[in-house]
Parts: sequence; structure tokens; C-alpha cells
Amino acid sequence: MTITFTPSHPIWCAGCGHFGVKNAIVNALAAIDQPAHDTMVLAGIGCSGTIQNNIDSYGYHALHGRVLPTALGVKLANPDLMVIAAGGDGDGYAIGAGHLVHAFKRNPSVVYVLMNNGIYGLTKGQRSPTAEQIDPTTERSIDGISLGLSIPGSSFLARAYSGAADQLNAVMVAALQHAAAGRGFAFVEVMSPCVTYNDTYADWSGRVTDVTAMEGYDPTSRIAAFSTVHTLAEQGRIPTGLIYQSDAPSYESAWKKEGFNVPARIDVSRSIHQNSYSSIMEKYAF
Amino acid sequence: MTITFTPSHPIWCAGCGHFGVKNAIVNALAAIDQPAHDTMVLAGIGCSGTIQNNIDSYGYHALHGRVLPTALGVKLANPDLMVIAAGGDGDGYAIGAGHLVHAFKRNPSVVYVLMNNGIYGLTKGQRSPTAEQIDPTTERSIDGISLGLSIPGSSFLARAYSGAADQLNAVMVAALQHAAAGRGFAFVEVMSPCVTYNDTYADWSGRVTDVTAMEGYDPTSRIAAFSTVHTLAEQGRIPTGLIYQSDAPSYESAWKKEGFNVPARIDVSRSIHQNSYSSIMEKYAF
Amino acid sequence: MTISAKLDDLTIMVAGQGGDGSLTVMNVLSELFGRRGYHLYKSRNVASRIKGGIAAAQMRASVISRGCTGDQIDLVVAFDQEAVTNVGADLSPDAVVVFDSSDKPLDRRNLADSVRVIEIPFGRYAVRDLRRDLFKNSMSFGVISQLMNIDQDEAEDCLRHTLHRLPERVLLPNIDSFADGRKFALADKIASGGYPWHLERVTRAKHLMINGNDAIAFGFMAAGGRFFCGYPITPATEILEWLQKHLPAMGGVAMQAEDELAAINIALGAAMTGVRTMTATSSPGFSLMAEGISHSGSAEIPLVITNSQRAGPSTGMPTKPEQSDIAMMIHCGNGEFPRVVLAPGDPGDCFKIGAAATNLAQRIQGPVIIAVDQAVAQDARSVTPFDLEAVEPHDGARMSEDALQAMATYRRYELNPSGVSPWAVPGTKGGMSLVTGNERNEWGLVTTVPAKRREMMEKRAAKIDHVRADLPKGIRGGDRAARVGIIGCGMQSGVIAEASERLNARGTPVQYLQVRTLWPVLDETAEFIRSCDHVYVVEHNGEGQLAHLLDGHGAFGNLRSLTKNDGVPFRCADLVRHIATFEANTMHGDAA
Amino acid sequence: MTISAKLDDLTIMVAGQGGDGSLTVMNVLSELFGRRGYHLYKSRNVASRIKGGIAAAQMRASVISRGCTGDQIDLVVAFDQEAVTNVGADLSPDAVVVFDSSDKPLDRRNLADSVRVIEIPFGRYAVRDLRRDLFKNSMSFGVISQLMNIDQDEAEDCLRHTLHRLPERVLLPNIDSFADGRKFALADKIASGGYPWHLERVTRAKHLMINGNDAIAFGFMAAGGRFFCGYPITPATEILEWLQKHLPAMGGVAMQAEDELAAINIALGAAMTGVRTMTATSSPGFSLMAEGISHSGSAEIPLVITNSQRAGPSTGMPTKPEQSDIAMMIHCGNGEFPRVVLAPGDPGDCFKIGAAATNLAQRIQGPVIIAVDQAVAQDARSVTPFDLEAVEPHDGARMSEDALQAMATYRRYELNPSGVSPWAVPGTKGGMSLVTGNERNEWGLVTTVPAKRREMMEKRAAKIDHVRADLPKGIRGGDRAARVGIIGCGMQSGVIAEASERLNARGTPVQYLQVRTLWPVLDETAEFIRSCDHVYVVEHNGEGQLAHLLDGHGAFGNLRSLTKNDGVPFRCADLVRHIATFEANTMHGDAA
Ligand SMILES: Cc1ncc(C[n+]2csc(CCOP(=O)(O)OP(=O)(O)O)c2C)c(N)n1
Ligand SMILES: Cc1ncc(C[n+]2csc(CCOP(=O)(O)OP(=O)(O)O)c2C)c(N)n1
Ligand code: SF4
Ligand code: SF4
Ligand SMILES: [Mg+2]
Ligand SMILES: [Mg+2]
Repeated sequence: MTITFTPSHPIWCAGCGHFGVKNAIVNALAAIDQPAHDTMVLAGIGCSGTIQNNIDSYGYHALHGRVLPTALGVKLANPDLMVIAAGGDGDGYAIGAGHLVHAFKRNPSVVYVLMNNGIYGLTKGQRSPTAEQIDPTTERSIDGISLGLSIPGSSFLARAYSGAADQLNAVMVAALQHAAAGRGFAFVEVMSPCVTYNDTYADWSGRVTDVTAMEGYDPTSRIAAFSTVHTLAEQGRIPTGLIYQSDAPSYESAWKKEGFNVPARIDVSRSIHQNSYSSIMEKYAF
Repeated sequence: MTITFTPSHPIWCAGCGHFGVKNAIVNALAAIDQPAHDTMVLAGIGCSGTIQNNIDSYGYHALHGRVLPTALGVKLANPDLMVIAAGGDGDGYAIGAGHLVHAFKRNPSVVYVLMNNGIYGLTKGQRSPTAEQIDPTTERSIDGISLGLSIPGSSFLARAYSGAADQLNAVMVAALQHAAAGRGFAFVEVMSPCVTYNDTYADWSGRVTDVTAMEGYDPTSRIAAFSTVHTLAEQGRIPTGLIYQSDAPSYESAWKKEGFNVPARIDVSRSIHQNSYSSIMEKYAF
Repeated sequence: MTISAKLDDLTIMVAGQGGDGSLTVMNVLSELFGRRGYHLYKSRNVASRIKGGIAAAQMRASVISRGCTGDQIDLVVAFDQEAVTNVGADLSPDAVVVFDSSDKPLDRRNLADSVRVIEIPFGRYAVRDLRRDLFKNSMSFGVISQLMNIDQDEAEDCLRHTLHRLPERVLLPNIDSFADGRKFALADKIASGGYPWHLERVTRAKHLMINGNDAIAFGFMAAGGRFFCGYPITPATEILEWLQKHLPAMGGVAMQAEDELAAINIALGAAMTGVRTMTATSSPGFSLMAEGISHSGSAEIPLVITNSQRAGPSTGMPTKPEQSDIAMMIHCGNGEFPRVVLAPGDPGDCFKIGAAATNLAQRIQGPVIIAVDQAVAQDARSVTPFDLEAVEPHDGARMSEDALQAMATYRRYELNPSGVSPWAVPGTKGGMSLVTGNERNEWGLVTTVPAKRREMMEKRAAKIDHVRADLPKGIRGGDRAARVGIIGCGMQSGVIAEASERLNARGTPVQYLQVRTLWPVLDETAEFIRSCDHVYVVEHNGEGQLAHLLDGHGAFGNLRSLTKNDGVPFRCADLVRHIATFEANTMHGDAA
Repeated sequence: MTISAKLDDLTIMVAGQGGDGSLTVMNVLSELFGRRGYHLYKSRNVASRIKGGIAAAQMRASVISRGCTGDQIDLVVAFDQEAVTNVGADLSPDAVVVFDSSDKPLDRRNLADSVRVIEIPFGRYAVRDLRRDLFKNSMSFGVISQLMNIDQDEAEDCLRHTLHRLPERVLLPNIDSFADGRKFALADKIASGGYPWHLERVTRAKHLMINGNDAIAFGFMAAGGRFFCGYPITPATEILEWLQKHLPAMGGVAMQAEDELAAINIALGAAMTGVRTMTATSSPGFSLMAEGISHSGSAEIPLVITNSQRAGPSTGMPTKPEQSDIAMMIHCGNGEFPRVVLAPGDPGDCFKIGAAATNLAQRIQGPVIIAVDQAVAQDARSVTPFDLEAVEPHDGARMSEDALQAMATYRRYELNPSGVSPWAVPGTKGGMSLVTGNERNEWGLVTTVPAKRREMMEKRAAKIDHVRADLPKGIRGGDRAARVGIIGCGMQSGVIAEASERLNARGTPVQYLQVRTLWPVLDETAEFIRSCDHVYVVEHNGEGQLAHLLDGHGAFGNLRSLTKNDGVPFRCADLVRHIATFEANTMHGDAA
């Protein structure tokens, strides 16, 4: 066997929430029997953005904020891969916010794990768009699930908490299954405390609320989900669990139609295509 | 009197929806007696992005997609100005989507008029994020009002139709008043057909639905607004009118607190500040 | 224009208000001249707005193939006064102006007396007789066809061919309108001047009529390009549109992103899977892609980036040509990384370089930039058919699963003398690896150890030497013994070739080099410069960016910068006059 | 290190795992050396991660003010083996290593025999006696203070001062731990070597201890800067943080944007209102700002952009210095527009240039870039107090309402010889105007008319001449008659000054020029180069970007590029050896 990259050890501070996220991804990949070589983990820039080094798969370290476009490119060029994008709240909600909106809109079958710690870890603690208080401004924090609900086309919206491994594992498995089944964009926000700059374990532990456990909760209703999310938020609670799932068509399904052939594997030798090329050239004849 | 810039004539195709938008802005400025020299109209790039040339005010032509950041910069540096940002659906929902999310979040008292024609006019008809069908993909169009509702902190969300001048005028006046009162970000999406590449007058005329006319409609409830918007959309209707308004604090109000002094007008002569500078320097003494 | 001498080389302009359809007149004329065997060079001059503003189409029809428009305009079809006023100074002395006098008679104040004007109220007639202003276009073609002594059948056939997409109910009134035009020409007093022109009928082998953007897209696809992601921007949009039309049928993907940052990063993602990938944009969009280009170089991801340059700075003049991003393309993106910048000179060259860039990107596993300007990108001209057989996709150091299995150890960033590491794409069993834009060790794990860092910088830099011999060579011409040289690229290619021809003909010996690889600067360029006493570097920008580039990389000191940055290409005649004058003075010792 | 000779110039390193707090040891040492009147130069060497990875702080304490770290390290306080292994080769022969042997004894394999090692299990003792590993830091300081023959009171006072923010219950065990350290030093066998060092007590006028980022921010504010918008990125974040701390109290705004595109565009918006505005970033972020920089130049909006360069390409090595964005800063952004690029060489210079840039931006109504590298940006050193009185905000061509009323006609882009148009900001009665990044006429309305275009390009270009005389001059030193020159900027400034001193002392006459205006290239730079037979251009990048820049703009041909791109600054000794050897060979005719 060829010796190749083996996952390295995380470099996070002891107690960092990101450990739990890594474990959940590793567990979920195992749970669905996903082969390492058909898996690609792409990460943004941040403390969160080193997670790909610790998972047995193809790994990629994107530009800050651009992990979703790169993941989309990978998925479209090779829809057979399990594509997992990961990154922080700065990466995803600040510099990457526009791409997130368009990922919800397009709905490619990519898993996106956003590790929310309310701050920029790697650059030493500046406030992120999910910081609950930003001085000296009056800004309120962004809610990624609410944002996802607002975009027609979104198909899987879940939240988990790094301090609650069982639910996190379950949500992660569901997300991978959603993507594996070609059902579209699986968004998982993990509340993942930064013990060094924003230790929220105590606070969050008391606030997370599993919607799945709420009586009569219907994750297939966009309107009900929005209402629940905002009602809980007003009560100071953090809704978790599989909050919304739909059957919106996936982005790559549209491409798969017309003679689509896994671009990454097309044989592009001239001999095969020369006739097509010639007939196109003929249209310019003069 | 010094001779200065006088508004030029629009260069839009005859029948372009953008004419109506321009008229509404001009009318609304007059309606609230807004002095020209205390008004700044900033526009994006696109057919929509020439509107500033046709309005008696200070005018600015931003980079494509960046009209909201520039407008925010103007507003913070000189909160006494009436700041109106304008642009197309490509400018605002495609390249500018991230800034739009953060404008809703920050809630500066800026009016933003987004002229939605479902296409990129100036570059000759490519589909925009609000195009109703995008081949060969399965994407569903973005709904800016829904997006606004999803961001805690948003404070004014309205939609009008260029083909219905009265409602458009009324909405525009309300938006300017919201901003003039320092109540925050006033978002007005105007359905503004492009007669050359996407003539939707007939289609849209039959679909616009004024929520204000709906019995018991409550524009102060975020959840109700979301429900109405999505319910109408499922019925193929286009909700218009003042859809949501709140009392979320404006972004600049936070800055105005601590000895804030209209940065654009601060006297920065050395003599005034030298003592402050010296005492800061003293902290580095060694 | 002396009639007999000029009919082998004629420049025509059709001008009106943007969006009034007058440009279709030019399409019929192309059809006509094409059938007669002429070579064509077509350009447009439009404002960056949809309707309104002067829109003009220009066409040079010549018996010899030419790479630029003519010095002067011989025939103008103008639908309003502004068009004639603008073009006045550029008319040849015996030009003919066909003018739509519907609004008012022509004010011919700025026209030379020798210019002949034919006034017909096309628009008025079209509305009167056919109830639609648009038919004025076919009517004007009727007049011109008469003017050129084309018989009715041939002319009508050209018109029908051009309008063949129109439904019968629209086509027919156009034909009527055309026939009316011919009648006016016959009946009207314009007949008094006779019909001055007799077109040649030449035999010319089959050519293609194509613009540079389409040809780049085609070359990319022919070299196996199967993934494209872009964002609309003038004057690069045609590449997106061409590939959206053609790639899906070839099993590929061509998509419109939400912005340029998404476009280049989606492209990077796709490229990582092994599919040959391109993105394209124009100047402001290229500015936005700088971070991604640096990433392509650092993370070693093969990517072609086309920049169809427009006039800057910033939003600038979107529809005007310029070569003012040369320095940016070579130096943008933070830090140092290997890159190749190629500059094709015409659509035929665009095809070749589109293909070459696609292969080179695979071979250096990094960014290859194709630099064109609005003129090369959007002007259409007749070129010899593409040599499809000359293009074969090159895999670079890509490895099959079998090759991978045969290795003892696989490291994505393995050090080796070529600088190009063997590469197993995601999905390859046993090839798991890390790709990153950070400095790293061979496994792709972040490091800042100085020794490792130096090795990795050297590894990446080595790639350029690895492909240097295969970088597109320039095209040399003129008098190879001449001591005076001319250098240019892109939109200057046709102009410097023709200027060289004329200068040599009039006794000023010159040779020229059309540079096709801008970066790295090739030895041949240095040698060319050294072989001359001095060299004129012709470019469309203000700072002389190409001249500085060449100077800074060889300290020649014998370069003379000829620049222009007003959005209007150099005319051959201006170049000839400038160089001839300068040389005459030099010979007399007046200038240095 | 020969003890007597070296105590006027000592380099110390404290190293451990990132996040273990060991760097506070350095802070106490600074306090100590500061009180003794030494000058300090402090740098850090950390991985781009929060915890883990070697983190080292280095400090040079010298009686003469120095602008770089010492050639070799004289004292190392190391909390793990890796730290010692890494630093081994950089130790002076008679260095002292104080090692925390809690885990295991030191493996001194790569240390010269002459290096003296003092091993104490600080961590173990700290946990044993005080129940907390962190107290090891104070303990190690206790040892060193003994080693340097500092009496207990003075040392304890330094410690208390450094830790004065700590609550009493944490401070006290630290003091205990420190006292323990002194006891160990006395009791332990290390005493057998004696306490080798006796620090000087020097009188030095009051200085500031500050880094370049803070000083730039301060200079900006002192010149009237009241609006800042940035986005966190290493190593530029301190500018954002400094201004967030200080601007609000001055009535200004300092905000964190959602990304770099927002940051520069928010800044452009603010700048349009007349408030003096800056943004700051580091290399990848600067790549993203290119489009905005071109817009600042085109639309004529005054803006200062600071680039605290880090090692590239792409994400590169975020915590390492490099000067590899020089060409990018000069050429990035599409199209051609006037810009100024300034490069301060130390924190004192950063203050001056921060202020100068702020005024220059107003005067050219366009982009002024401040180029620093991670070393200048983050290394702190002692500098003479800033001359606050020398800074006065300059209004450029800004007009009051009264001045506006006196004009017959106001056009935002009025043509005039200086290229700088009078400017009424929004809110000024009667000054309504258009600002755009398109080419335009004087009113700000879009045009592509070639003659207008040329006028506007010339107008903008003229601005540079308008301020040329006031651009920051370089600093010259060394033997002004020498025929050998050295040029450098930024982090090279201290190194070339010291190398010149040593070279001259050992009989190789050299002079040097620290360039402070990179763009435009100043005449003084060309003159300096011409006045030398040859010039060494020293820079921290691989391609020799500064050398190419100077070469391309004057065709000198006598430049010798000395480059390095491994993230570790040139050591003065290396530079001296290199130049001395090269010169010796040149004199003997061996090299050209
Ligand atoms: C273009 C660019 N801008 C800024 C940075 C600096 N940067 C690195 S990580 C980071 C934010 C990290 O925060 P987050 O995404 O929340 O991840 P965390 O560290 O909290 O896991 C920033 C701003 C960068 N690398 N690139
Ligand atoms: C950075 C950049 N990318 C692309 C463009 C090209 N461009 C000009 S306008 C436009 C879109 C216009 O569409 P929209 O915003 O919907 O305005 P409309 O013309 O429809 O009013 C684009 C992509 C540009 N000017 N700058
Ligand atoms: S700084 Fe925070 S986010 Fe980063 S590794 Fe440490 S705990 Fe985790
Ligand atoms: S192209 Fe469309 S959007 Fe543009 S001016 Fe014409 S009608 Fe309006
Ligand atoms: Mg974070
Ligand atoms: Mg639009």
C-alpha cells in the first residue's frame, strides 16, 4: 500500500468546542460507511479551518470566506464525492455571507458545518456576526438557520451543540445522508465554544433547546420553523436539532440531465471529440 | 449663484421600469422637503446604476455590488445627510448579497432602493438571482423581503411596483421618513421591468398584491410577515406595500453616543487635540 | 480613395443611435463582401448603455488579410447627424456618406468638399410606406448595393440570408424596403453621380469569421476544458455565453457565479478534481480575482484566467480597448508564485493560446493568464480555419490510480527538480492528501520552518523553467536585417505588421516582434531587442507598461515607448508617420 | 559573547509552547532593561495558531539604539526541548541557556561546548509548591535576575510593575515563585559558575516603546484621521484595535467591517464626506482591496491604505515578515491611476509616514499606500518621542461653502494644471456634484470622447508632480564618498544601517539609502544609484522586486539583488559577510 497522508492531531486549545465537531464528522463518516478517498473535506480559515488536517479524507484549506464556492466547484465537477465544507462563524457569516445565501439558493448536495463560537478565534478574539453584543454598536447577531429559512430552495437546516455529543452525532449523520442522497445543501451550525476568547459552555448549556423534542414540531414547514426559531430566540433559547428539511431539487441534479458525465472523469482525448469540434467550427465558416 | 451639476436625462430604454423609480425618489424627496445639498444618492453599476445622474443631489457611482458599504460609510461619517442607495438585483442580490445581509443586521439609517427586473440589464440580459427560471439549474429566485425578515435587526421592509406609481410613491415617502427619523435601514424593492430583456409588465401587473390592503395585516410582526410573504409567494403572488417595520435601534445611534461629533465636520487642527495626543503618547513612555 | 486603387481595401462605417438596429446593415454588408472573397475585420464602437448613445459598426474589407481597421473611412451609412459629425475627421477625401435625412438635411460643415453625400430620408420613407422605422435599415442597404453596382439578385440573396431568422411577415417588408432603396437610388438625383464602385470577386480559401473571446473559449474546450465559471462583464461575457452554449453538450459545466470571487473559487474547487478549468473576466473583475490567482499559485491548482481588458482605471470605459492591466496581471496577488501570462494577437491566435494555456496550466499546476484587450476580444475577423489536429490535451503530472499504487509514498507536494509534483485527484483510492494556500511540508501540513519554506519556494519557482521551452514564441516579421525594431502584442499585432510593411516599402527598414508570452519575458524578446539599435514598443496604455517590463528585465535602454490611452486603437498611418519621422530625425542626429 | 564587551548589546530569547504564558518573562526583562537605560528591540516568533507550536519572544537590549535583533542569542530561557533545538545554531559561543527540565534533562547535542546550560525543573517546582504550572515564569525570572546580579528589590519591583494588573491573590504566589527562583539560583549548583553578568546603568533620554502598527495608527490620527474601517488579519489587526480604542474619544469612528471589500468601500464612502480615512490590512486582504484602490484613484477619493505585509503567496505564513507585495502595491488595481506608496523603516518613521500619508491622500485626492512588513508592523522598539508639533492636517483642495459661493461654476472634476480639483463635500450648499469611477467629463457625467478621456487621464496623472517635492525623502548614511551603495526599506532599515557601520569600520567603504517613497521612484534614488559603482538592493522576497522596480525605472544595470524569503530577517552579520566577500572578490576582479 502506498503510504499517504494520515490525519494529524488537532492544534486547538484544550477544551475547544471544535474537537467535538471533528469527532462528530469522523463518526458520521464511519456511520454511513463513507470511503475516505471519495470524501473531500474543505475548510475555511480560522481555528475551525484546520479540521481537514484531522480527518482521513482528501483535504483542502480554502481562502478565508470562500469554502462554499470551492466546495460547490468540487461537487459539480465530481458529484460522486461526498463534499464536506467546514468553517467558522467569521468565515461563513462575515466574509462568506454572500456565498452562503447563494449556497442555500442553489442547493448543491454539499454538507456545510459552521462552527459558531461568536468570535474570530484565530485572529484572537474579535467579535463575529454572531457575537451577542458588539460595542459600540447596536447590532443584533445573525441567525444562520433563520437566514436559511428565508431563502427559497434551502433543504436542510440543523443546529447542534458541541457540548451535547449525541445530538450532534445524530444531526451530522442526517446531514451526510441528506447530501449522500443528492437531496441538496445540508447546513449544520454547531455551537462550538472558544474557551480562550469566549467561553460560553455554561451559558449555552442552559439555553440549547431541541426542537425535535417539542410536541408537534413539523420540520417540513418553513413557516412553522421560522416561527419556532424566532419565538425561541425571543425567549433567549437556542433552538437545536433538525429544524427544517425539504425536497427542493439539488443544484447538481439539473446538470446531471443533459449528457452529463462527471466532468472530472471525462475522457477529453481529441480523437473522441474531434467531430463535435469540427461541426462547431463549421458554423463560423466564411 | 454658483452654477453646478444639474440632473441629466435618463438614458434608459423607453418604457424601462427604472423611470418610475426615479420619479418616485424625486417626488419623495420633495414630499419630505429634503434639501438637495443634504442628500446623497449612491448607485451601483447597471442600468439602475445611472439613476444618481438624474436626481438633484450629491451623486455617487459605486463599484458593482458595493453601494451599501459606501452608503454606510457616508452615513456614519455624516449622519446629517439623507443617504439613498440604489441599484439593481444583480448588484444587490448577486455580488452584493453579503453586504445586504450586513446592512439588515447593522440597520444604519440609509434608504436602499433595489430595482428588481430579474436580469442583468446593462450586460444584456443574463439572469439575476431573482430570475424566475435559471437554466440548466433548478435554482429558485431569492426574495429580498424574506431575507430581510430573517435578519434580526432589520427595521423597514417594503416592496412596490414600478407600474403602480401611487403605491410606489407612498412607500418611498415612508422609507425616506424612516431613515430621516433615524429609525434605521429602509429597504424598498421595486419590481421594475426591463422592457428590452425581460418584459414582465403584463405578468407582474396581475400578480402584485398589496399586503396593506389585507385584512388584519400586522406589519410589526416579523413572524406574521414571514408567513404572509411565503404564503402569497406559494400562490404565485408578489406581496407589495410596507411589509415589516420595527423599532430596532439604528447603527449610527450607537456611535452618536460617546462624544460623537459628525466626523465629516470635526475640526482636526492640531491645537485642539494636542493634549489628547500627548497623553496617549505618554502611555508609551519608556 | 482613388476608386480603382481602393476597391481591394475598403473601410465602411454604419452608425446610428444604440438599439435602433442600424447595425444589421453591417451584417448584410459582411455577407456581401464575404461572398465576394474579401477578408474582413469588424469592430464596434458602442457606449456602455443599452439604448441611445452613438453605436457604430466598422468593417474593413480587403483582398489581403488585415489585422486592424483601415486608416480612413471610405463609406459611411449614418442615421443621424452626430454620427457624421463624429466621423468627419476620419473620412478619406473621396469618401461617400449615405445619410438618413428624415429629421433634417445633413450639416456637412466638417466634411471635406471632396466627400460625396447621398441624402435620403430612409426613416421617413420606411414609416410612410411600411409603417415601421426599423425597415430603414434594409432600405439603406438597397441604396448601397446600387451604389456598388451589385445586381438585385445577389444583393437580395445576401439580405435574405442575413435576415433568415426573421418570420416571413417581417422578412417580406424588409425585402420590399430594400427594393425601394434600390429604386430611390436609381430614381433620385444621387444617380447623377453614377455608381462609383465595382467590387472585386476574389477567390479565397475557406476562412472563419470569429472574434477573440469565442476563439479563446473554443481553444480551451478543444484542449479538454470542461469546466467554466464566470460572471458577466463587458467585454468578456461572450466567453461565458459561448461555453454555456457548448460545454453542456460535451459533458461539461459552464456556470454563472454570484460574483467574481465565487467565480474563481468555484473554478479552483472544480480544478482540484482534475477537470480542466477556466474563468474569464474583464479588468475590474480581474482585480477582484487577485487573491484567488495567488491561491492557485500557492496551493498549486491548475487554472486558466482570461482577462479581456477594457479601459480603466476602475469602471473606466467598459466598451473601449486598453492594455493597461499588463503590470497588474504580472504582479497582482500577494506574494510570489509562478505564473504565465500569454497574449494572443488575433482570433486565430486566441484559439491556439486558449488551448496552450489549458495545457500549460495542467503542466505547471498553477495559474495561466490569457491577456486580451477589448479589440482582440470583440473584433471579429476572417482567419484561417483552426488546426484542430494540433491540439491534444496534456495531463501534466496527473496520476492514475495504478500509477499511485506503484508509489511507495505519495505526497501532494513532493519535492522534485521539475517543481511539479505527481498528482492524484480526489476520488483516487489511496491518494488522500492535503491542499493548502499556507506554506507547508510535502504532506500539505502547515510549516514555517525556514529550510522547508525555502525548498517550497524553490520548488514552485522551478516550474517555470520546466515549461519555458514550450511557452508560445512571438511572431517576427519585416526586414530581419533592420536595426530598428517594433514590439507590440494583442491589438497592436495587426497594426505593427502592416506598419512594418509600409515602412519597409517606403525605405525605412524595420522588423517587428509580436510578443505572445508576456511573462516570463522570453529570451527571444531580449535577443530581438539586443539585435536592434532601438525598438519602438507600441501599446495601448499611458505608462508604457510593456516597455517598462522589458526594460526592467534586461536593462536595455534602447526602448522607445509609443503609447495611447484614449480608447481608440492606433491607426497604421499614425504609426508609420511617427516612426518614419522619428527615424528621419535620428538619421539627421536631431533626436536620441 | 565576551562578557565585558557584550553587556552593552545583548540578545535574549524566551521560548515555550504558544499560550503557556512564558512570554511574560520577556515583559519583565524589558521592564528591567528599560529601567537600566538600555534601548530595546523586541520581536516575536509565533505560529499562526492560538495554542501550541513554538512561541518565542526575542529582545535585543543595547546601549546604542538599534533597528534589528542581534546576530546571535546570548541568553535563552526555554520551557521545552524544541525551543533549544531550534535556536541552537543561533547561539553565541558563550551563551547561557536557562532550561526548564521538568519533563526531562536537556539534550544538548546541537549546542557548542562553550554554551553554558542551567537546568531547573521550573514547571515541576511551580506545581509542587504553588499548585500552578504558570508560576514557572516568575520563577525563571528569579533565576535570571540572580544570574545578572540584579538585587532582589529592583528585580521584584520590575516583576510587580509588569504584573500590576493581576489581582493580589495571583500576584502574591508569583512573587513567591520569583523568590523561590532566586533561592534555587543561589542554592543550586548553577551557582558554581558564578553570576556572569553585570548590567550597565545608562542614562537615556525619554523614549517610547511602541510597534509600527500602533505608530501608524497614531500618525494617522495626529494628522486628523477620524474614520477607520478594517477587517481583522494578522499582522495588521493592531491598527484596527488601536483605533477602536482611541478614535471614538476623538469623535471619530473605527469599525470592523464584514470583509475587506466592505472595509475599503465603507472607507471610500466615509472619505467622500471629507473625513480623513484609512483602512488597513495584510497581504491577502490587500489583494481583495485592489478594485477599491483603483476606484480611489479613478473617482478621486482620498484614502490611506496600510498593508502590513506577511509572507505569501496566498495565506502563506501569516506571522512571518516579507516584502513580497512591493510590485503588487505599485501595480495592482486595473488600469492606470496616480498613487503613492510609502515605506517607513521603524515605529518612529511609521508615525511620521502615517501622518504624511494622511495629508498626501487629501492633497492628491486619491490612494496613498503605507507599506510595512510584519517586522516593522509588530516588532516593538524604543524610539525618540514623536514630534507632535510637526504634524498639521492639510486640507488639500477642500472648499468651504463660502469659497464655493465665490465660484462662478463648480465642477467636481474641474481641469487645472495641478490635476487636483477644488472639492465641496456632500452637505455643502450649492456643491451638488457627481463622483464616479467611469471616465467622465468635468461634471462627472460618463463620457468616452477620446479628447475628454485624454484630458482626464492627464489631469489625474499630473497630481503626482503636484506633490512630488513633498514626498518623504530617504535616509542616507554611511560613507558619503563610497562607491558601493546599499539600498533597502522597511525591515531592512536597521540592518543596512548597522551593516554599513560595520563595513566602514572594517575597511569596506559603503553608503546606504533607506528608501521611504517606493512609488513614484524619486530622483534622489536614481541619483544615489548613479553615484555608486554598484548598489546592493536588500529585500525580503525572492524575486528582487525593489531591484526590478529601480532597474525598470532608470535602466541602471549596476544593481545587485540580495534576497531572502524564508520568513527570517537578514542578520546584520550575514549582510556584512556577504558584501565584504563580494567586494573583496570584485576588487580582485573575480566577480562582475
Ligand atoms: C482575506 C482574509 N482576511 C482576513 C484573514 C484573517 N483571518 C484569519 S482567520 C479569521 C477569522 C476566523 O474566525 P472564524 O471564522 O470564526 O473561525 P474561528 O477561528 O473562530 O474558528 C480571519 C479574519 C484572512 N486569512 N484572509
Ligand atoms: C466587478 C464587476 N463585475 C461585473 C461588472 C459588469 N456589470 C455591469 S452591470 C452588471 C449587472 C447589472 O445588473 P443589475 O444590477 O440587475 O442592474 P440592471 O442593469 O438590471 O438595472 C454587471 C455584472 C462590473 N461592472 N464590475
Ligand atoms: S482560540 Fe478558541 S477557537 Fe481557537 S483553538 Fe483555542 S478555544 Fe478553539
Ligand atoms: S436594458 Fe432593460 S433595464 Fe436597461 S435601460 Fe433598457 S429596459 Fe431598462
Ligand atoms: Mg469563530
Ligand atoms: Mg437587474
